[in-house]
Amino acid sequence: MQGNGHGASERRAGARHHRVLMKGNEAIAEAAIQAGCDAYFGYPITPQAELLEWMARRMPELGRVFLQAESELGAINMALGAAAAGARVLVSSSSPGISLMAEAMSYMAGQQTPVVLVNVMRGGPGLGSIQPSQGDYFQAVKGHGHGDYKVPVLAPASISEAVDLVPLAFELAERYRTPTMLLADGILGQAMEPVELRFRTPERRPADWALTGAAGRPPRVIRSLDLQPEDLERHNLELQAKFREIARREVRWSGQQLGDAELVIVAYGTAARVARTAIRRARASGLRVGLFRPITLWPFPERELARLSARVRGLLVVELSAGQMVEDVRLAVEGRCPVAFHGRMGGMVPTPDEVVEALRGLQARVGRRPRRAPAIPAPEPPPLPRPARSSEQPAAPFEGDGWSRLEPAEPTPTAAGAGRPLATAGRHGRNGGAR
Amino acid sequence: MERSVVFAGFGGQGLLFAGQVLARAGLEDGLEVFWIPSYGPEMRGGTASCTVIVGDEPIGSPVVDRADAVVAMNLPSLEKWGPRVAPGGLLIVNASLVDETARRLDVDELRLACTELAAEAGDDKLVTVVALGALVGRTGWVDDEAVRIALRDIVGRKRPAALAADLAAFELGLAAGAREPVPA
Amino acid sequence: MSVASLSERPTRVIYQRPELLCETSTRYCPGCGHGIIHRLIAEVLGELQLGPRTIAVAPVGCSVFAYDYLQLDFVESPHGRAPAVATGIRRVRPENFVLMYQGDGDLAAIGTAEIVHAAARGELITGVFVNNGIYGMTGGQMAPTTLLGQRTTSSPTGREASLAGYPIRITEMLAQLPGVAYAARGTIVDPSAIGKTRAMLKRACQVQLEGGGFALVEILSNCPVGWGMTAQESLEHIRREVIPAYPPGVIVDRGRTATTAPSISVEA
Amino acid sequence: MAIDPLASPLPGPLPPWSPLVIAEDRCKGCELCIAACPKSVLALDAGVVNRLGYHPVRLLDAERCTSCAFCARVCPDVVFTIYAPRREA
Repeated sequence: MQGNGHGASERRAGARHHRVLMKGNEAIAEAAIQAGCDAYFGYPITPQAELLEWMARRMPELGRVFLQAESELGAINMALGAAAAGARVLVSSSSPGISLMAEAMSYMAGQQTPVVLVNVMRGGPGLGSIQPSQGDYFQAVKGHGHGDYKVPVLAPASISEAVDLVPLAFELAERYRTPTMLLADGILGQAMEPVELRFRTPERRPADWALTGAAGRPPRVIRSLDLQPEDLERHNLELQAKFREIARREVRWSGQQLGDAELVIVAYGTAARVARTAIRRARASGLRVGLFRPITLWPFPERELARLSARVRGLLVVELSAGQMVEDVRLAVEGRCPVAFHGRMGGMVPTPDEVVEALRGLQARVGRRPRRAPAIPAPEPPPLPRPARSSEQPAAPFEGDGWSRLEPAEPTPTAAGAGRPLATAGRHGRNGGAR
Repeated sequence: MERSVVFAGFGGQGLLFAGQVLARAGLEDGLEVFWIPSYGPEMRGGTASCTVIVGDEPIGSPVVDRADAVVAMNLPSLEKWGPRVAPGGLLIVNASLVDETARRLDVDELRLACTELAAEAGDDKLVTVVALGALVGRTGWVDDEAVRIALRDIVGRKRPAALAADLAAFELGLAAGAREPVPA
Repeated sequence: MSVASLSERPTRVIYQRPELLCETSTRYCPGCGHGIIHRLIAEVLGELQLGPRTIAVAPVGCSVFAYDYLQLDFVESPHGRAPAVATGIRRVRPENFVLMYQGDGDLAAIGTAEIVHAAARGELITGVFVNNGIYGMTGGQMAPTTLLGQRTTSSPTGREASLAGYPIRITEMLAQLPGVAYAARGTIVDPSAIGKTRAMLKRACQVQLEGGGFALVEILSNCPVGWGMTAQESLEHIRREVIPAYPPGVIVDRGRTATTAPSISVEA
Repeated sequence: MAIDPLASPLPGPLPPWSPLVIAEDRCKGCELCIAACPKSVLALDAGVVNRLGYHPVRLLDAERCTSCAFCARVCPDVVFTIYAPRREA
């Protein structure tokens, strides 16, 4: 045994059964299967095709429904029908395909049909590129189709977190009878990372609204049309009350190194990972930087961000876009501190060095002047809103350091078979700068 | 601590495969790993690459702006990735196809006749497995036994007849990586 | 509600409102064929005792309100997507009977992809396709099935092939597909034609029950208001102008298509 | 709700027997039944405006109605309930 001595093989024995290497698209698909997905409908598009392919192989094996539709329009409307009939349904696509699904998303929001939709985002607008992007933030959180509605949007930053968020997406969809989105990007779809084979199957709640045939009960109608404005307004008020309830109960986010942070990067998904590396480099050069990572993009963690903004010098929003989430950040911050932005578009990904540079720019802008008195009180945050069920992870505290809200706040390097210290030099002790 | 390597070359040189073996070995070793291919039409020919990051904590940026190591299996890859090796990093060049050098004094450039070594192992197509061996031999980022386990797992399951040559190619690369003197 | 007026002796009922049809008046215009077609559906489903098993898909258009008139479980579909919605239901509820109701704009314009592929897959769905050659709900615009020369609010001087192309005989097109077990065209022009259409609808339902494949009945219907005619004139127009362009009859009756799609059962 | 012809008759004097019961308030006066009637015994009642605002259809002569139900088959609004002719009953 060279290099790593006895420990590596022991860890190996322990790790082998728990973690497997999975491609993001495939891990999301398998997580959906394990979450009890009854039916999947899709249409090929890069960079999510492996999700469709995984379902094509696995769903029939399990006696469940897989159908490649004639278009994204077909896929999402098949999902609408299957969900209306009480099935747990997954649909996936990438940006241009999601645009085609916008109509049905609006219908399903109005009809209150629970479907989980995965968007593995790619560069736009138009046919754009097939490289990763976060250019669909507006589309996801501000509505896809027409009308007054929101849908929960979950944004994983790693494949293992995506695996955790898939069952949560089904839960939210069914608990609130709403379409729910999982917003990933080309990197998360195409990359492979270790995934713990520890999936979760949400409980089935009785669907006393689902269409099963009007046998022994009055007929049920699932619809969004209401030509009487009074009636439609009433329906809208009910929907809005539901959206407020979701906003109150389902906010999720994660923080890293916020305790002493003067500057904080706000980023989600892949951008948050770039930020993490940038923070490491920035801290090495003396900048005190932390990370605030929304996991739910809607509902957006605006109160938490507002509290944070009252005690830091400035925020830097990093996105794979021209600046979309930054608008929600500015709305939440309400001018309490400067908000800078760095983004790349069209399939380009910001590099950690670019982000460090942007941090330096922000530092120069906010200077050394003392932090003015917070516009809102309480730098010590009141208890954060928690998810509805205790089986779920509580919202992350400020000082949490994990990627996922399901990870411990301070992961210990030796925990769970992960993280032996990495060899910092080559076998001959001369790699990595020894020249 | 994170370490990143880019495998780059022609489609068909087994770049994605070598990256997967490294990632799988890192997993065997209980490390955090991240593997991402260049994806899209190019995967069906032309240039291809994949990036592997191994680390002892959750992997941060999936985009490597400075690679700790680059495996350049053809000239375009050397031209593209040579300048992006981090100072002090490792550059493995497939000398069977590439005569040029990176012309960098601040990296450890290891030139390997991958085709010849692969042929010696029994299959001259296993060029990137040779390079993977050299990478592991040179850096020790993952345990070499973990790589053997990964090869047995991945190759042994899908095409067991090829396993012996893969293991042999890896051993030749491993030895070469450990043996070649590191320039001062 | 009227009560049967009985005299000396009880009398046998020859005709009465089918149970699956609601008592409420429809919002359709006087003389509109949708009312006749709804009634035929209610009669046939009642006769086959399919009411409690049926999940129906309502389209966009005048007949979007079908769920107000038929005592069935209903889901409302986006415009043109009824065949996809019905497919989703079909695949997760094999034990149910799936009925789909579409107009010509819905089926033959905006929803051509969905209908073609549902038919190609041989989905066990029974489709009712109401062809009145016009977009009625939006005010009488030209539809894909509008006849050449026919005036509509968006073809004010009559449909011209050079500008708007030719009417689509989509049922004949669909009948080419091996997944289609049954395709027929009926009309509502007189009691005898209505009787034939009813028989077609019944056959289209039985095809689904037998696992035969996709079944579609096109019904040449009217739009008196949109056409600017009395109800009676509109039927005369169908006889004189529409029927020659869209000949009624059974277009294909394969009984059973080669394959039928697999599906699963979902608890709810 | 279905009509049960065997139900007890309403109290009071019985109306004259008719093979045709017209749900007057459903009628939209489209006249399709009038055109379809082989015996020409149907007509709109211009003296009445029903709940929907139309002149509803009337049976002019119960004796000449043959219960052929053509009116019911063409009616888009399920206005008619048809009983067998008296001699058949």
